[in-house]
Formats: sequence, C-alpha cells, structure tokens
Amino acid sequence: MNVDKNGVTYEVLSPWAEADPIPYRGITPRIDRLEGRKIGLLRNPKRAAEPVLKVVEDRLKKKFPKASFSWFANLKPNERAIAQDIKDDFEKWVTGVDAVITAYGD
Amino acid sequence: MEQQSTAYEVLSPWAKADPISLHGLAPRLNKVDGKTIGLLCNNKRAAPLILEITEKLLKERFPTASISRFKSQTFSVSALEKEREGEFNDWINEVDAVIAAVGD
Amino acid sequence: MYDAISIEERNKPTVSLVNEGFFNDAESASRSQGMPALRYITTKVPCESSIIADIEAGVDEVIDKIITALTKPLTAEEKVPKPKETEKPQRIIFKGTLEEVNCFFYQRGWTDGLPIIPPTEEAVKEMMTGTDYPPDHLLGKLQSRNGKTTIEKIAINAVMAGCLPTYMPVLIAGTINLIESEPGFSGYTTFGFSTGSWAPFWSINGPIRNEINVNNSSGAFSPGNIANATIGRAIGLIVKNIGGVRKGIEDMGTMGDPMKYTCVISENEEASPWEPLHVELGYKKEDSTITLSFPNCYCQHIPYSADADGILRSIVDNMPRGMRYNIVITPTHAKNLFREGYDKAKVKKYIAEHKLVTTARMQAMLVTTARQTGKGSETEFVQLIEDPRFIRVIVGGGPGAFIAHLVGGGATPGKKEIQKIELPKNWAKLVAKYKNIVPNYAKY
Amino acid sequence: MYDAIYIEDKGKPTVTYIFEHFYNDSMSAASSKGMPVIRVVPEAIVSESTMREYIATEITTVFDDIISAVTRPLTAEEKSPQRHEPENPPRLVFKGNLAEVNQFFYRRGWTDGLPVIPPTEEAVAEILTGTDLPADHLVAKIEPRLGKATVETIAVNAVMAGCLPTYMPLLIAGVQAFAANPGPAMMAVSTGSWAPFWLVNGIVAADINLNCSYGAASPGDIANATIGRAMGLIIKNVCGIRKKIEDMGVYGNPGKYSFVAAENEANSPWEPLHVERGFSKDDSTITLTFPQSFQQMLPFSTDAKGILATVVGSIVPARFGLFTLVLTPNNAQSLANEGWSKQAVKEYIIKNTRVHEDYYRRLGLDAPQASEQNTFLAVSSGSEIFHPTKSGPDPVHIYVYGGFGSWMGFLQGGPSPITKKVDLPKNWVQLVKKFKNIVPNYVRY
Repeated sequence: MNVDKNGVTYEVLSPWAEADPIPYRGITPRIDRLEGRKIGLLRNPKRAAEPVLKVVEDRLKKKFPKASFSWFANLKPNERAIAQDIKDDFEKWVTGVDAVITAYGD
Repeated sequence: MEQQSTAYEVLSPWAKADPISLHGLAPRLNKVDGKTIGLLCNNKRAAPLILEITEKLLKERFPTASISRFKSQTFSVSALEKEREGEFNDWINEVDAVIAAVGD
Repeated sequence: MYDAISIEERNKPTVSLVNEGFFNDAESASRSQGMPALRYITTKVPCESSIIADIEAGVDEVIDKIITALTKPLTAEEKVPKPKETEKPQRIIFKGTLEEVNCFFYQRGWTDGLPIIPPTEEAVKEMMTGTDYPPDHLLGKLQSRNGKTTIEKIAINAVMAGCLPTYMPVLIAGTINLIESEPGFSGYTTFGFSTGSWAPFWSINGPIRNEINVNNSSGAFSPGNIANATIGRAIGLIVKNIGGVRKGIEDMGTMGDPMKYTCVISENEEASPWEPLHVELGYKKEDSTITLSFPNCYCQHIPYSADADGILRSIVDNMPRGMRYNIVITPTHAKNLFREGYDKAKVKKYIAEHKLVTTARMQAMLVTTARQTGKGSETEFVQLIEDPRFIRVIVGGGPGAFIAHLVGGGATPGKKEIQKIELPKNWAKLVAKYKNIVPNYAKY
Repeated sequence: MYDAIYIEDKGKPTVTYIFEHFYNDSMSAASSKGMPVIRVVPEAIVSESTMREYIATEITTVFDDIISAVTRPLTAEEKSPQRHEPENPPRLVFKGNLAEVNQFFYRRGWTDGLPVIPPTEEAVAEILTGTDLPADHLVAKIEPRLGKATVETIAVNAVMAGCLPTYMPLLIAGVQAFAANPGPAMMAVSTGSWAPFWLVNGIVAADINLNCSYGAASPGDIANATIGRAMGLIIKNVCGIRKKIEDMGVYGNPGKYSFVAAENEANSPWEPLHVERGFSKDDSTITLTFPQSFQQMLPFSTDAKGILATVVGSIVPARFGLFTLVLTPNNAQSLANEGWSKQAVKEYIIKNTRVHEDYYRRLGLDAPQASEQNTFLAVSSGSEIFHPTKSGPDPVHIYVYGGFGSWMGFLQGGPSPITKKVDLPKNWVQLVKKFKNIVPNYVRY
C-alpha cells in the first residue's frame, strides 16, 4: 500500500456500473454465391448512405449480371425498423431477399 | 479510507501583486454655475443618450454652465487611443469637471 | 447496426458498410446487442459525403470484401460466439495516494481528464445522506451498455465530480430523465453518441435552485459555482461509467464540445414576468424539476434595440439552425417583452413564423420526414421551426444586453423531457448544512 | 474607469455613470489603477439600452448625485486612500485533508467549483520539473490586478487544475499570450462571456497527447481538459478576474471550463496555423482567441461549393469580431482537392459575406473609424461583414481539427489571434517519456 508524504491513502469504489451479461448469438449462415440471388440494399437517413449503396449496386450488377436488387430505407436514425410503423413492410422485404448490404453513411 | 492524521499543507494560488501607488481624487468644484462641464462618451450604445439627457438637465439647472463633449471611439480613450492623447489632454485642460458615461 | 441484427435474426446474411472512424463504435454496438460477430466493413467514404468520386473510390476499394462477407462460410466462433465473460465487478477497485487514484481512474477511462475526489466508503456514505433511497436501489439501465443504474453508482460518480450531498436528488432526477429519454432521434440514445458533439443541457426549476445555490445570474454557464460545475460534470461521468459512452469509442462527436464538461442553469423565476418553464410543462410552481435538451451550438448576440421589435428580430436573425431551440434571455429583456404584451407562447410564435429558410437550404436532419425537402428551390421559403413548442424560453443571466442560444436537440413536446426532483425527508437539515459553501472574493 | 482616473490625475473632478450591477467591476478596475476611491454614480440603465424615456427617468433620479459627486468636498480617505490587500500574502495558506483543502479554496473564490489537487510543496516541485525557468522567474504581470505570474504561481494553479509537468511550457506561453496586449483581459471581464480558445501547433501537441481528432474539445483528455482549466484558474488567481465581480459575462460560457484543441496537422492538406503566422514548422506554438459563440453545422454538401455556401450563408453578422472556421480534415481536403488554398478560402469568405447596407447603422455601430481604431471589433460600416483593418488585418481564420466527419464549426467573436512560441526545457525527451503513457484505456463491453 502506497502512502504519500502526507500520509494519506484512499481505498476507492468503482464508478463503472455492472451490466447484465447479454447472451451472445451467432450470425446466420452465408449464401454460397451472389449470382442469381436477390440482394437487399438497406439505407439509413445519413446523406452518404444512398449514393454508397448505388455504387455498390452498380459494381455488383457488373460482376453478377443475374443478381437482382431490392431497396429498403429506414429514415429514422437509431430507431429499429422493427420498432416503427414500417415494421410489416420491413418483415416482408427481409423475407423476400437472400442477403442484405447496409450502409450507415455515417 | 482516508487517513486523516496527516494533511496537505498547500501553497496559495493567489498571485502577489506589487503595491501600486494610490492616488487621491482631484479637488471638487465649489459650484457648477459658470463652469465648463465636460461630457465624456464612449462608443457603447446607451452612452450618447445618457449624456444627451444629462446635458439637458445641466442646462436647466445651471443656465450659466457651459458644456463640452468628447467622444471616444473605443471603450477607453487612455488605454487604447494613444494617438488621440494630445487632443484628449487639450480637452481636459479646457474643462473644469467631467461627467463620464460608459453606457455599459 | 440494429437493423442488421434484426435481419440476421431472420436468417438472412448481412454486411454493413461503415466509415473507418466508426470501427470502435460499430464493434461496441454489435457486442452490446449480443451479436459480436456481425460482419461489417469499414470504408474510406467520408461521413455525410456528397462527392460521388470519393464514394466510388471508397466502394471500389472494398467491393470484393463485401462479396466475401456475404459468401464466406462462418467460422465456429461466428456461429456460436464464446459467451461474454461475466464481469466480476469489484466494489473496492483500488487503493493508493491521491495522485495514484487520479492516474488509475484516468487510465481506466473513467474520468473527463480533470481531477476527481477519490470515492472512498466514507465520501460515498456522506454523499448517500442526500437521498432516502438505499444504495442498491435500481433506477433502470442506461444505454449504450445497459449499465445498471443504482443509487450507489450515482453517488460514486457524484463524489468523483466534487458534488455536495444536496445535489443527489438532482442527479437522480437527471439520470431518470436520460433513462426514460425518447429512443431515436429526439433523445439521449442519439445525442449521447452522434457525430454532432451534442451536450446535455440541464435547466433546473423550483425551490431547489436557491437551496443548493444554482447560479442563474451573471456567468451561470461559466466556471465558478460548485452546483453548476459539478452537477453537469457528475451526469457526464454517469453517462460515461454507467452508460458506457466513451469519447472516440461510442461518443463519435467529430469536433467535441466544451458544453460536455457541464452545462447547467436555473431559471430566474423571481425576476421573470412569465410562468417558469416547469409550470409551462405542467408542474406546480412549488415542484422542483430538471429539464433536458441536447444543444451543440452555444451562441450569443446583442439585440438591435431594447424593445420587443429589436429583441425578437435579432433573435430570428441570429439563431443558428438546429432541430430544437433554447433561448436564454435576461429578466430585463423578458420584462420589456412582457410590457409590450408578449407572453412566452407569443414570443415562440413570432420566432417560428419569422425564421424562414429556402427549401434548398433546408437540411433533411432538421425536419421530420413529413417535411423532407429533397432538392428544393432557392426562392421558396419555409418555416425552419415547424412547431413553436420546439423552442424553449428560459429567463436567466445577469445584467447586460446579450441574448444566448443553446441549439441542437431537445424540447420533445409530449414526450419525456422533464423530471420532477424528489427530496429526502431530512431536506431542510441537509440544506442548512451545505448552503453556506459559497465563494467569498477578496477585494484588491 | 481608466479615463476617469486619467482625468482625476490631471486635477479635474470627475464622476462616472455606472450601471448598478457593474459597481464591483468598476471599483476593482479603479483599485487596480491605484484610485480605489473614485466617485461613480450607480444607475439602473441596462447595458446597451436604447429606450430613451426610460433612460431619461433614470438619469433624472440620480442627477443630484452626479452634481454632488463633482462638488462635495473630499474626505481624508478620498484624498489619500489606504490599501486593502496585505502586501506580503503568505505562501503556504492552509493545512487540511482533501475535503477541507477543496472547501477552503472554493470559499476563498480560488477555484472553478470543480475539485482541485492540493498544491503541496511536493506536487508543485514535481510540476516545476516541466520547465528550466526558476520558480521565482516573473513571466508577466497581468491586468487588471497586475498580479505577478511567476513560474511558481503558474505551477500552483497547474497542480490545482490537474496538469502534468509536461504542460508547463504551454502554460507559460499561454500566460505570455494572455499578457501580450490589453485585449485578453478586456475580453475576460466583458458582459459578452467570451471564452479563451487555445489552439496548439507543432510537435508539443503529440508529445503531450493533446487531442486533435474526434471530440477534441469534449471532456476525456487530460491535456485538453487541464490546460484550459489551468489557464482559467490563472485568469482568476493572477489576473484577479472573478465571476460577478470583475467577469461580468451575462450568461457565462461553458468554453471557460476548458476549450483547447491541437490542429490536426497530419491530416490537413494546408500549412498549419503557426506556419501561416510566420513560425517555423518545427516550432510549437499556442494561439489564443476569444470566441463568444460556437456553432456547429453540417455543410449543404461536402464539396467546395457546398462548404463555402454553408459558411457564407450561415455567418451571423451581429456576433461581431473575429470569425474562425473550424474544418475537419475531410472538409479541408475536399476544398484542397478542388484547388482552394487556405488564403483563397479566407478571401472568398471576406468578399462574399454581406449584409444590407444599413445593417451596422441599425446596430449603432456605424462610425467607420470605430473599426479602424478598434483593436478587437473587426466590423465594418458597409455591407461587408468582415472588413480588414489596420489593427485587424485578418478578420477570418481557419483551423483544421476534429475527426473524420463533415461537421463544421464556427467560432465567432473577439480580437485578432495572439500566437506565442512554446519553449521546451532541455530534458524534454525524458520528460515526455515519463508522462506519455498516461492515456485512457477503454474496456470493450
């Protein structure tokens, strides 16, 4: 135990709060190829999100001519799509695609 | 647990300042009538209005007093307008007393 | 990352593109949502970029990685991540001299860089005299890490900040305000983290203002008053150590903002000709309350003249753009407005109706989706502020001509924005004990 | 008060109208010039008031006092005033535990309300390892109190603020900047709540881990947090500028806690500020300005056109004084990629930010010579908002700092910047090594 020249030492409590451990989940299996698949493009409201995904779509179309694309926009920042009135559309959209690319354009 | 037996002996953060020579005020006037009263105005917005009203009241109350104005373009003539120091001194010589408005 | 997680949960593979500066943020977000293996790719596309060449270059660099992220089979760890190690939080965390405690806490990332008072058992016990709640009382969980917000953790952070025990009721109410803040783009869950360097601004109303000496006069926002200085600081530490929002990791404020040290004022209710803010928001005059908003601009200006026309026109001309507005005006200005027949609602209405912007200059983030303007024109004007209730008017400040604006986020009418401050039973005694701790300035 | 004292010294009786709330401020100013007995008449005319009838009523109320102040004979004290402060204040002022020291200092009006580290002999000796100058070396005397900023007094305030020894060279240069001309002290006492903003250039920034990137001006970095704070304490305890006594800021300014950033030189496409201001790239410097307002905006678009249109379209003319545009490295790079130099951006802003011809007349700031002679109001009388003058030749500045985002910052107000070179001690390399690893380590959760 260290004591400074003034003979003062402090035993201190932690300010860092406890947090319940969240159960970790794995991610879902990947698709084997993009060719012939339907790729979802999900954008948030930040300005760069849409142009970034447009470039991605353009490049992927060139590489995989038989892939198709489907867009979805969640325009409320930091609010889950499933927590808004667009929930049903979102669920339907997710069911209809094979994989999703999101851009946060942050 | 703080062990309070010993304590911190601490230095003062409050700087020393050299004693400056203290000045008394200039002698006052025995009357206002017949004197030249200087009105000193800086460039804050309310100052001209304050002095305009002061001048009106002075003229009503002391009809034989005369008024001389000096307008500073900054907040403080002596601190910032070195180039007008001569003009300012001449003005001070002309007047018998000064009413200043800083209109802060 | 939330939508990507929703999609993974629906058994569709995702990959997310984020700006390279957000690596820590993305990782922290996916871990806190329980999906640490979420695949994301960092790009060099600058934030908010609108330059197509930059965007193309940024995407071309990572296009192969995007394809790989959607097709490369999962590793064992990605399928079943190792369960998160259960934190074994120690209550007593360190023992050392004042310098060692300060250094240890700073290196753990638990301070704001300024000295702290060591939160010893003794000091925390004294702080706990400011509340009737037991130490383990749980107020809720604070984003982003869902930290358990116990009264003791609030007290520990309050000791560190240099608070007096009489601030505990204010800190508890302020923390509840954060916990219950609207999710999304109007509350803490955005403004605590975003690139915009938004700072919590706390305005205090009711009798507690004077009982704990919260400055509402000259220099209220300046250093020099222990209540204004330490209440905002303590909540800043609570956001960091209970919410887990750390600079450059979760708090992605680009430029930073000194308002995050502390930004606290009380309303000068005695000198105001109007009903105080908390009464306007439905509380009783004798209630004490704390109201929250998230400005990222702090601007001051003088009025064109001291009458209503000069005050209001200068406010309209000088207010910066934001989503929500706080205007602090001196009792003198308020009285001049009042004399000319302006109540607070009329002041707000005037400002909202006169603050116009061309549709071309209206930015998407400044409006709700209903008024999303897209391209717009340079000649068509719209109101910048769609609802006068987005403006808060607070009466405060000392003698002098200036008008102050705190603009950004906040003022969420009809949603959580204000919290009543509950006082402990022995309040009068506590106030008597700490009330006379005030600065006494020597003459020179 | 300075003019009134000057006139009294020339032998003419003087009286000054003072807004009642500025009484303490005026008397502190008068004491500091050696005339604590100056006669003032407090009135209730609110600062910058334009209401004629109201002013007339107030002046009539106090007019008898005005006449009396120039005619009433002097008292003995007024003829020959006595001193308030002891000439030799003690060096060691107190002994107590941490809570007692903090409360004693706060009650003396020596702190900002936040906890201080007790400035013991031991702690002060350690911080003095950060400079080669002797403890009693006088760096400057600073207005209004003409307090002596010795190296030791700077060190005492630095300990209180929580500084590391490696910050001493910057603090000494900061004091030199503050004392360089009367401007900073005038800003620090003004109703406008102007906050000192400190920009650091050169190698010293990286050596002491001064943040130039994400959240540079936010809490969280010991260097940014404590350097500005120590300067704030020095302004209080050396200059003697205390809230509501001398500092008459109407609302105050959170920037007065600490507002410090390093320029993000590594990611800026342009020459750093200190090179622009005539220093060598190898020098380290500290630059002081006094913004009153800090506004953040996203540009309309992130190309040169959008960035410049946002600046020109959003500058608020009534927040007069210096304008400093803060750009993130990305925004600066966008401008540079399209061929814009820093100078060209500054000239574009000066040329294109305009108001109606009668704007400044309406504000009562129409005297053209006002801006020529004024050291800190770089405003003009015409339609140009920024009007280079003899004393303010460079009314627009550009700083590059912040993370990789698109937010822009407007720092508005105050006189021309003051830049001072930072002199490093001989053992700098060892010192840096000793303190460099004091950085936050954030756990993953």
